Amino acid sequence: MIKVETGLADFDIGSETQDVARHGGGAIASFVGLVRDDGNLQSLELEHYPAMTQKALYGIAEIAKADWALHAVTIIHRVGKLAVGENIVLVVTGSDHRKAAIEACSFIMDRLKTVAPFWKKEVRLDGTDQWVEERQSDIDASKQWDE
Amino acid sequence: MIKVETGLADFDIGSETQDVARHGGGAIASFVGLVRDDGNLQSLELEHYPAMTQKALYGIAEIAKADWALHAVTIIHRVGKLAVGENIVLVVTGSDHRKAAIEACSFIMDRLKTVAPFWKKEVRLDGTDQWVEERQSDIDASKQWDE
Amino acid sequence: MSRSINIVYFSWVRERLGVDEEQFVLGDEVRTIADILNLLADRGAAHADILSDVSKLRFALDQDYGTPASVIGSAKELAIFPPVTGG
Amino acid sequence: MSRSINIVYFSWVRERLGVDEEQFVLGDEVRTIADILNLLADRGAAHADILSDVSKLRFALDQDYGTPASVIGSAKELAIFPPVTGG
Repeated sequence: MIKVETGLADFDIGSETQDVARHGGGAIASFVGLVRDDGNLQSLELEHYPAMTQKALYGIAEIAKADWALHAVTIIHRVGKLAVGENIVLVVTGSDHRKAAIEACSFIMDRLKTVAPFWKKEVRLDGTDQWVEERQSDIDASKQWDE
Repeated sequence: MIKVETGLADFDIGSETQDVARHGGGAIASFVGLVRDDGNLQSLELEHYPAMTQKALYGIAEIAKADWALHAVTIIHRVGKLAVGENIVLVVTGSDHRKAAIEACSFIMDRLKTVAPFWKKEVRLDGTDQWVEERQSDIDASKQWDE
Repeated sequence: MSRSINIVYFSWVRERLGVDEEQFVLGDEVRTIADILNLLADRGAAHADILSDVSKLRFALDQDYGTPASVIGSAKELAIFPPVTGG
Repeated sequence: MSRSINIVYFSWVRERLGVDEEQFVLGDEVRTIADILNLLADRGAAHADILSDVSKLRFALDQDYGTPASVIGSAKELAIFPPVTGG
Protein backbone atom coordinates (compact mmCIF):
# COMPACT_ATOMS: atom_id res chain seq x y z
CA MET A 1 0.00 0.00 0.00
CA ILE A 2 1.06 3.54 -0.76
CA LYS A 3 -1.08 6.30 0.72
CA VAL A 4 -0.34 9.97 0.07
CA GLU A 5 -2.45 12.83 1.40
CA THR A 6 -2.17 16.60 1.50
CA GLY A 7 -4.61 19.04 3.01
CA LEU A 8 -5.34 21.23 6.02
CA ALA A 9 -6.79 18.32 8.03
CA ASP A 10 -4.73 17.00 10.91
CA PHE A 11 -3.73 13.34 11.04
CA ASP A 12 -4.02 10.67 13.72
CA ILE A 13 -0.68 8.97 14.20
CA GLY A 14 -2.20 6.00 16.00
CA SER A 15 -4.70 5.11 13.29
CA GLU A 16 -2.23 5.76 10.47
CA THR A 17 0.28 3.46 12.14
CA GLN A 18 -2.39 0.78 12.56
CA ASP A 19 -3.30 1.10 8.88
CA VAL A 20 0.30 0.50 7.86
CA ALA A 21 0.69 -2.39 10.32
CA ARG A 22 -2.40 -4.06 8.86
CA HIS A 23 -0.48 -4.58 5.62
CA GLY A 24 2.00 -6.92 7.28
CA GLY A 25 5.48 -6.83 8.78
CA GLY A 26 6.46 -6.61 12.38
CA ALA A 27 8.35 -3.31 12.16
CA ILE A 28 6.64 0.06 11.83
CA ALA A 29 8.67 3.26 11.84
CA SER A 30 7.18 6.71 11.84
CA PHE A 31 8.25 10.32 11.83
CA VAL A 32 6.22 13.38 12.74
CA GLY A 33 7.36 16.92 12.01
CA LEU A 34 5.68 19.68 14.03
CA VAL A 35 5.73 23.46 14.00
CA ARG A 36 8.51 24.10 16.48
CA ASP A 37 8.22 26.89 19.03
CA ASP A 38 11.36 28.99 18.78
CA GLY A 39 10.00 31.68 21.10
CA ASN A 40 9.24 34.10 18.29
CA LEU A 41 7.08 32.10 15.88
CA GLN A 42 3.32 32.51 15.67
CA SER A 43 2.51 30.13 12.83
CA LEU A 44 3.63 28.66 9.55
CA GLU A 45 1.87 29.08 6.24
CA LEU A 46 2.38 26.03 4.08
CA GLU A 47 1.93 26.55 0.35
CA HIS A 48 2.20 23.78 -2.20
CA TYR A 49 1.85 23.02 -5.90
CA PRO A 50 -1.19 20.74 -5.81
CA ALA A 51 -0.80 19.27 -9.29
CA MET A 52 2.78 18.22 -8.51
CA THR A 53 2.62 17.32 -4.82
CA GLN A 54 0.85 14.01 -5.20
CA LYS A 55 3.16 12.96 -8.03
CA ALA A 56 6.31 13.94 -6.11
CA LEU A 57 5.30 12.26 -2.84
CA TYR A 58 4.04 9.15 -4.60
CA GLY A 59 7.31 8.94 -6.51
CA ILE A 60 9.34 9.08 -3.28
CA ALA A 61 7.11 6.47 -1.65
CA GLU A 62 7.45 4.11 -4.62
CA ILE A 63 11.24 4.27 -4.54
CA ALA A 64 11.29 3.66 -0.79
CA LYS A 65 8.84 0.78 -1.05
CA ALA A 66 10.93 -0.95 -3.71
CA ASP A 67 14.37 -0.26 -2.23
CA TRP A 68 13.53 -1.34 1.32
CA ALA A 69 10.90 -4.02 0.52
CA LEU A 70 8.21 -2.20 2.49
CA HIS A 71 4.73 -3.59 2.93
CA ALA A 72 3.18 -0.14 3.18
CA VAL A 73 4.03 3.57 3.16
CA THR A 74 1.91 6.49 4.29
CA ILE A 75 2.89 10.12 3.69
CA ILE A 76 0.64 12.91 4.93
CA HIS A 77 1.66 16.55 4.53
CA ARG A 78 -0.52 19.36 5.78
CA VAL A 79 -0.89 22.70 4.00
CA GLY A 80 -2.38 26.05 5.00
CA LYS A 81 -1.91 27.94 8.27
CA LEU A 82 -0.46 25.86 11.11
CA ALA A 83 0.09 27.22 14.63
CA VAL A 84 3.07 26.44 16.84
CA GLY A 85 2.85 22.87 18.11
CA GLU A 86 0.68 21.62 15.26
CA ASN A 87 1.57 18.61 13.14
CA ILE A 88 3.03 19.29 9.68
CA VAL A 89 4.09 15.98 8.23
CA LEU A 90 3.75 12.26 8.96
CA VAL A 91 5.66 9.39 7.38
CA VAL A 92 4.92 5.78 8.34
CA THR A 93 6.72 2.74 6.92
CA GLY A 94 6.01 -0.93 7.49
CA SER A 95 8.55 -3.70 6.94
CA ASP A 96 9.61 -7.11 8.17
CA HIS A 97 12.78 -5.59 9.57
CA ARG A 98 13.28 -2.61 11.84
CA LYS A 99 16.38 -1.38 10.04
CA ALA A 100 14.51 -1.28 6.72
CA ALA A 101 11.50 0.50 8.22
CA ILE A 102 13.60 3.13 9.99
CA GLU A 103 15.98 3.76 7.08
CA ALA A 104 13.13 4.06 4.59
CA CYS A 105 11.36 6.53 6.88
CA SER A 106 14.54 8.60 7.09
CA PHE A 107 15.01 8.47 3.30
CA ILE A 108 11.44 9.60 2.64
CA MET A 109 11.78 12.59 4.95
CA ASP A 110 15.14 13.59 3.44
CA ARG A 111 13.81 13.37 -0.11
CA LEU A 112 10.54 15.09 0.77
CA LYS A 113 12.49 18.04 2.16
CA THR A 114 14.37 18.61 -1.07
CA VAL A 115 11.94 17.42 -3.74
CA ALA A 116 8.29 17.78 -2.69
CA PRO A 117 6.85 21.16 -3.78
CA PHE A 118 6.00 22.72 -0.43
CA TRP A 119 7.06 26.17 0.80
CA LYS A 120 6.94 27.43 4.37
CA LYS A 121 6.35 31.02 5.37
CA GLU A 122 7.09 31.89 8.99
CA VAL A 123 4.70 34.34 10.62
CA ARG A 124 6.37 35.93 13.63
CA LEU A 125 4.75 37.14 16.86
CA ASP A 126 5.72 40.73 15.91
CA GLY A 127 3.59 40.46 12.75
CA THR A 128 6.42 40.15 10.23
CA ASP A 129 6.70 37.15 7.95
CA GLN A 130 9.41 35.51 5.93
CA TRP A 131 9.75 32.61 3.50
CA VAL A 132 11.96 29.85 4.86
CA GLU A 133 15.15 29.32 2.85
CA GLU A 134 16.50 25.94 1.87
CA ARG A 135 19.15 24.57 4.19
CA GLN A 136 22.43 23.02 3.15
CA SER A 137 21.99 20.30 5.79
CA ASP A 138 18.79 19.18 4.06
CA ILE A 139 20.52 19.09 0.67
CA ASP A 140 23.38 17.05 2.14
CA ALA A 141 20.98 14.66 3.89
CA SER A 142 19.12 14.01 0.67
CA LYS A 143 22.32 13.50 -1.34
CA GLN A 144 23.67 10.84 1.01
CA TRP A 145 21.06 8.39 -0.34
CA ASP A 146 22.49 8.67 -3.87
CA GLU A 147 25.81 7.18 -2.79
CA MET B 1 11.56 13.41 30.10
CA ILE B 2 12.38 9.72 30.20
CA LYS B 3 9.43 7.34 30.50
CA VAL B 4 9.91 3.60 30.73
CA GLU B 5 7.05 1.13 31.11
CA THR B 6 6.69 -2.65 31.06
CA GLY B 7 3.52 -4.66 31.51
CA LEU B 8 0.80 -6.57 29.71
CA ALA B 9 -1.16 -3.40 28.89
CA ASP B 10 -1.18 -2.25 25.27
CA PHE B 11 0.01 1.26 24.39
CA ASP B 12 -1.51 4.06 22.36
CA ILE B 13 1.02 5.30 19.83
CA GLY B 14 -0.86 8.54 19.22
CA SER B 15 -1.01 9.63 22.85
CA GLU B 16 2.57 8.51 23.54
CA THR B 17 3.78 10.53 20.57
CA GLN B 18 1.83 13.56 21.78
CA ASP B 19 3.35 13.20 25.25
CA VAL B 20 6.84 13.24 23.78
CA ALA B 21 6.01 16.17 21.48
CA ARG B 22 4.77 18.18 24.46
CA HIS B 23 8.33 18.27 25.78
CA GLY B 24 9.55 20.32 22.83
CA GLY B 25 11.28 19.84 19.51
CA GLY B 26 9.77 19.65 16.07
CA ALA B 27 10.92 16.12 15.24
CA ILE B 28 9.34 13.01 16.73
CA ALA B 29 10.48 9.57 15.61
CA SER B 30 8.86 6.35 16.70
CA PHE B 31 9.19 2.65 16.21
CA VAL B 32 6.64 -0.07 16.89
CA GLY B 33 7.47 -3.76 16.93
CA LEU B 34 4.56 -6.17 16.54
CA VAL B 35 4.09 -9.92 16.68
CA ARG B 36 4.63 -10.81 13.05
CA ASP B 37 2.44 -13.38 11.36
CA ASP B 38 4.74 -15.92 9.71
CA GLY B 39 1.87 -18.28 8.86
CA ASN B 40 2.70 -20.71 11.65
CA LEU B 41 2.80 -18.55 14.79
CA GLN B 42 -0.05 -18.45 17.28
CA SER B 43 1.41 -16.12 19.91
CA LEU B 44 4.52 -14.98 21.72
CA GLU B 45 5.16 -15.32 25.42
CA LEU B 46 7.32 -12.47 26.65
CA GLU B 47 9.21 -13.11 29.88
CA HIS B 48 11.38 -10.53 31.58
CA TYR B 49 13.50 -9.90 34.66
CA PRO B 50 11.42 -7.24 36.35
CA ALA B 51 14.07 -6.00 38.77
CA MET B 52 16.50 -5.40 35.90
CA THR B 53 14.22 -4.33 33.06
CA GLN B 54 13.52 -0.81 34.28
CA LYS B 55 17.21 -0.23 35.03
CA ALA B 56 18.32 -1.54 31.63
CA LEU B 57 15.75 0.43 29.61
CA TYR B 58 16.29 3.59 31.61
CA GLY B 59 20.03 3.27 31.07
CA ILE B 60 19.59 2.98 27.31
CA ALA B 61 17.20 5.95 27.29
CA GLU B 62 19.63 8.10 29.29
CA ILE B 63 22.48 7.43 26.89
CA ALA B 64 20.28 8.21 23.88
CA LYS B 65 18.94 11.39 25.48
CA ALA B 66 22.44 12.68 26.18
CA ASP B 67 24.08 11.60 22.92
CA TRP B 68 21.37 12.97 20.62
CA ALA B 69 20.21 15.92 22.73
CA LEU B 70 16.67 14.58 22.93
CA HIS B 71 13.88 16.43 24.69
CA ALA B 72 12.05 13.26 25.62
CA VAL B 73 12.23 9.48 25.29
CA THR B 74 9.49 6.92 25.86
CA ILE B 75 10.12 3.18 25.87
CA ILE B 76 7.23 0.77 26.45
CA HIS B 77 7.77 -2.98 26.29
CA ARG B 78 4.94 -5.40 26.81
CA VAL B 79 5.29 -8.75 28.59
CA GLY B 80 3.04 -11.79 28.89
CA LYS B 81 1.13 -13.56 26.13
CA LEU B 82 0.77 -11.59 22.90
CA ALA B 83 -1.16 -12.82 19.87
CA VAL B 84 -0.13 -12.36 16.25
CA GLY B 85 -0.60 -8.74 15.22
CA GLU B 86 -0.33 -7.33 18.75
CA ASN B 87 2.09 -4.59 19.72
CA ILE B 88 5.26 -5.63 21.55
CA VAL B 89 7.44 -2.56 21.87
CA LEU B 90 7.23 1.19 21.35
CA VAL B 91 10.08 3.70 21.25
CA VAL B 92 9.40 7.42 20.79
CA THR B 93 12.09 10.11 20.64
CA GLY B 94 11.69 13.88 20.47
CA SER B 95 14.37 16.23 19.18
CA ASP B 96 14.89 19.53 17.40
CA HIS B 97 16.26 17.66 14.40
CA ARG B 98 14.84 14.73 12.47
CA LYS B 99 18.18 13.01 12.01
CA ALA B 100 18.78 13.01 15.77
CA ALA B 101 15.29 11.75 16.55
CA ILE B 102 15.46 8.93 13.99
CA GLU B 103 19.00 7.84 14.83
CA ALA B 104 18.30 7.82 18.54
CA CYS B 105 15.18 5.73 17.97
CA SER B 106 17.22 3.27 15.93
CA PHE B 107 19.96 3.15 18.61
CA ILE B 108 17.46 2.48 21.39
CA MET B 109 15.88 -0.42 19.50
CA ASP B 110 19.27 -1.94 18.65
CA ARG B 111 20.46 -1.72 22.24
CA LEU B 112 17.17 -2.92 23.67
CA LYS B 113 17.40 -6.05 21.52
CA THR B 114 20.80 -7.03 22.92
CA VAL B 115 20.74 -5.64 26.45
CA ALA B 116 17.22 -5.45 27.90
CA PRO B 117 16.31 -8.64 29.81
CA PHE B 118 13.37 -9.92 27.78
CA TRP B 119 12.94 -13.38 26.32
CA LYS B 120 10.47 -14.47 23.68
CA LYS B 121 8.92 -17.89 23.41
CA GLU B 122 7.11 -18.66 20.17
CA VAL B 123 3.92 -20.68 20.48
CA ARG B 124 3.11 -22.35 17.14
CA LEU B 125 -0.29 -23.17 15.70
CA ASP B 126 0.55 -26.89 16.02
CA GLY B 127 0.90 -26.49 19.79
CA THR B 128 4.68 -26.70 19.99
CA ASP B 129 6.72 -23.88 21.46
CA GLN B 130 10.30 -22.72 21.29
CA TRP B 131 12.46 -20.03 22.85
CA VAL B 132 13.71 -17.52 20.28
CA GLU B 133 17.48 -17.52 19.84
CA GLU B 134 19.61 -14.43 19.63
CA ARG B 135 20.42 -13.31 16.10
CA GLN B 136 23.81 -12.28 14.81
CA SER B 137 22.21 -9.39 12.89
CA ASP B 138 20.96 -7.94 16.19
CA ILE B 139 24.40 -8.25 17.77
CA ASP B 140 25.98 -6.55 14.74
CA ALA B 141 23.37 -3.77 14.73
CA SER B 142 24.02 -3.03 18.39
CA LYS B 143 27.81 -3.06 17.97
CA GLN B 144 27.76 -0.52 15.17
CA TRP B 145 26.92 2.21 17.71
CA ASP B 146 30.17 1.57 19.60
CA GLU B 147 32.28 2.61 16.63
CA MET C 1 -0.30 27.28 -35.53
CA SER C 2 0.81 28.85 -32.27
CA ARG C 3 0.87 26.78 -29.08
CA SER C 4 0.75 28.21 -25.60
CA ILE C 5 1.97 27.06 -22.19
CA ASN C 6 0.58 27.85 -18.76
CA ILE C 7 3.19 29.26 -16.38
CA VAL C 8 2.53 28.86 -12.63
CA TYR C 9 4.44 30.56 -9.80
CA PHE C 10 4.79 29.67 -6.14
CA SER C 11 6.07 31.10 -2.85
CA TRP C 12 8.04 34.36 -3.11
CA VAL C 13 8.23 34.11 -6.89
CA ARG C 14 4.44 34.32 -6.99
CA GLU C 15 4.34 37.08 -4.38
CA ARG C 16 7.00 39.25 -5.97
CA LEU C 17 5.56 38.87 -9.47
CA GLY C 18 2.10 39.55 -8.08
CA VAL C 19 0.60 36.81 -10.24
CA ASP C 20 -0.21 33.11 -9.72
CA GLU C 21 -0.10 32.08 -13.33
CA GLU C 22 0.04 33.47 -16.81
CA GLN C 23 -0.26 32.23 -20.38
CA PHE C 24 2.73 32.27 -22.66
CA VAL C 25 2.50 31.83 -26.41
CA LEU C 26 5.28 29.61 -27.69
CA GLY C 27 6.77 31.05 -30.86
CA ASP C 28 8.87 28.86 -33.13
CA GLU C 29 12.06 30.27 -31.62
CA VAL C 30 11.14 28.99 -28.14
CA ARG C 31 12.63 25.60 -27.46
CA THR C 32 13.84 25.48 -23.83
CA ILE C 33 12.89 26.82 -20.42
CA ALA C 34 15.75 29.31 -20.78
CA ASP C 35 14.14 30.65 -23.97
CA ILE C 36 10.90 31.27 -22.07
CA LEU C 37 12.77 33.00 -19.24
CA ASN C 38 14.46 35.36 -21.68
CA LEU C 39 11.16 36.39 -23.19
CA LEU C 40 9.34 36.59 -19.85
CA ALA C 41 11.95 39.08 -18.65
CA ASP C 42 10.47 41.58 -21.12
CA ARG C 43 7.18 41.58 -19.21
CA GLY C 44 8.41 44.08 -16.63
CA ALA C 45 10.98 44.98 -14.01
CA ALA C 46 9.81 42.37 -11.49
CA HIS C 47 10.00 39.62 -14.10
CA ALA C 48 13.44 40.76 -15.24
CA ASP C 49 14.71 40.97 -11.68
CA ILE C 50 13.33 37.68 -10.39
CA LEU C 51 14.00 35.55 -13.44
CA SER C 52 17.55 36.74 -14.01
CA ASP C 53 19.14 34.57 -11.33
CA VAL C 54 18.17 31.00 -12.18
CA SER C 55 20.33 29.61 -9.36
CA LYS C 56 17.61 30.76 -6.95
CA LEU C 57 14.84 29.13 -8.96
CA ARG C 58 13.57 25.65 -9.61
CA PHE C 59 11.55 24.57 -12.65
CA ALA C 60 9.05 21.85 -13.42
CA LEU C 61 7.56 20.91 -16.79
CA ASP C 62 4.23 19.16 -16.45
CA GLN C 63 5.08 18.53 -12.78
CA ASP C 64 8.50 16.99 -13.39
CA TYR C 65 11.67 18.84 -12.43
CA GLY C 66 13.64 20.40 -15.25
CA THR C 67 16.53 22.83 -15.76
CA PRO C 68 16.83 25.95 -17.91
CA ALA C 69 18.18 23.68 -20.66
CA SER C 70 15.10 21.42 -20.58
CA VAL C 71 13.21 21.26 -23.86
CA ILE C 72 9.56 22.38 -23.63
CA GLY C 73 8.32 19.82 -26.14
CA SER C 74 4.61 19.33 -25.74
CA ALA C 75 4.52 20.37 -22.08
CA LYS C 76 1.36 22.22 -21.06
CA GLU C 77 2.56 23.70 -17.77
CA LEU C 78 5.79 25.29 -16.60
CA ALA C 79 6.18 25.90 -12.89
CA ILE C 80 8.73 28.39 -11.53
CA PHE C 81 9.41 28.43 -7.82
CA PRO C 82 12.13 28.74 -5.16
CA PRO C 83 13.85 25.69 -3.64
CA VAL C 84 11.26 23.74 -1.69
CA THR C 85 11.10 23.94 2.12
CA GLY C 86 8.41 21.51 3.22
CA GLY C 87 8.53 18.73 5.80
CA MET D 1 29.63 -15.24 59.38
CA SER D 2 28.23 -16.82 56.24
CA ARG D 3 26.58 -14.62 53.60
CA SER D 4 24.14 -15.84 51.00
CA ILE D 5 23.14 -14.71 47.53
CA ASN D 6 19.82 -15.14 45.74
CA ILE D 7 20.17 -16.77 42.31
CA VAL D 8 17.41 -16.10 39.77
CA TYR D 9 16.90 -17.91 36.46
CA PHE D 10 15.02 -16.90 33.31
CA SER D 11 13.79 -18.34 30.02
CA TRP D 12 14.99 -21.84 29.16
CA VAL D 13 17.53 -21.79 31.98
CA ARG D 14 14.64 -21.49 34.42
CA GLU D 15 12.57 -24.08 32.56
CA ARG D 16 15.32 -26.69 32.27
CA LEU D 17 16.43 -26.26 35.89
CA GLY D 18 12.81 -26.41 36.96
CA VAL D 19 13.35 -23.60 39.46
CA ASP D 20 12.91 -19.78 39.39
CA GLU D 21 15.35 -18.96 42.10
CA GLU D 22 17.44 -20.52 44.82
CA GLN D 23 19.58 -19.43 47.71
CA PHE D 24 23.32 -19.99 47.66
CA VAL D 25 25.51 -19.71 50.72
CA LEU D 26 28.75 -17.95 49.91
CA GLY D 27 31.67 -19.73 51.55
CA ASP D 28 35.01 -17.97 51.95
CA GLU D 29 36.36 -19.72 48.84
CA VAL D 30 33.66 -18.17 46.61
CA ARG D 31 34.88 -14.97 44.98
CA THR D 32 33.55 -14.85 41.41
CA ILE D 33 30.52 -15.88 39.37
CA ALA D 34 32.61 -18.76 38.00
CA ASP D 35 33.16 -20.01 41.57
CA ILE D 36 29.40 -20.09 42.12
CA LEU D 37 28.83 -21.91 38.81
CA ASN D 38 31.33 -24.61 39.78
CA LEU D 39 29.58 -25.26 43.09
CA LEU D 40 26.08 -25.02 41.58
CA ALA D 41 27.03 -27.80 39.14
CA ASP D 42 27.06 -30.19 42.10
CA ARG D 43 23.35 -29.64 42.65
CA GLY D 44 22.35 -32.16 39.98
CA ALA D 45 22.59 -33.27 36.39
CA ALA D 46 20.49 -30.41 35.00
CA HIS D 47 22.61 -27.84 36.82
CA ALA D 48 25.83 -29.48 35.63
CA ASP D 49 24.60 -29.69 32.06
CA ILE D 50 23.18 -26.18 31.74
CA LEU D 51 25.85 -24.30 33.63
CA SER D 52 28.81 -26.01 31.95
CA ASP D 53 28.68 -23.95 28.75
CA VAL D 54 28.93 -20.32 29.85
CA SER D 55 29.06 -19.12 26.23
CA LYS D 56 25.29 -19.77 26.08
CA LEU D 57 24.61 -17.87 29.29
CA ARG D 58 24.51 -14.29 30.44
CA PHE D 59 24.98 -13.09 34.00
CA ALA D 60 23.91 -10.09 36.04
CA LEU D 61 24.97 -9.14 39.55
CA ASP D 62 22.42 -6.93 41.26
CA GLN D 63 20.88 -6.24 37.83
CA ASP D 64 24.13 -5.21 36.10
CA TYR D 65 25.74 -7.43 33.49
CA GLY D 66 28.80 -9.37 34.57
CA THR D 67 30.99 -12.19 33.29
CA PRO D 68 32.13 -15.44 34.95
CA ALA D 69 35.19 -13.51 36.14
CA SER D 70 33.08 -10.85 37.88
CA VAL D 71 33.66 -10.60 41.62
CA ILE D 72 30.56 -11.18 43.74
CA GLY D 73 31.51 -8.64 46.39
CA SER D 74 28.44 -7.59 48.33
CA ALA D 75 25.95 -8.43 45.56
CA LYS D 76 22.64 -9.79 46.81
CA GLU D 77 21.32 -11.25 43.53
CA LEU D 78 22.89 -13.21 40.71
CA ALA D 79 20.79 -13.68 37.57
CA ILE D 80 21.59 -16.43 35.06
CA PHE D 81 19.80 -16.39 31.73
CA PRO D 82 20.20 -16.94 27.97
CA PRO D 83 21.01 -14.08 25.57
CA VAL D 84 18.06 -11.67 25.55
CA THR D 85 15.56 -11.69 22.68
CA GLY D 86 13.14 -8.84 23.37
CA GLY D 87 12.03 -6.01 21.14
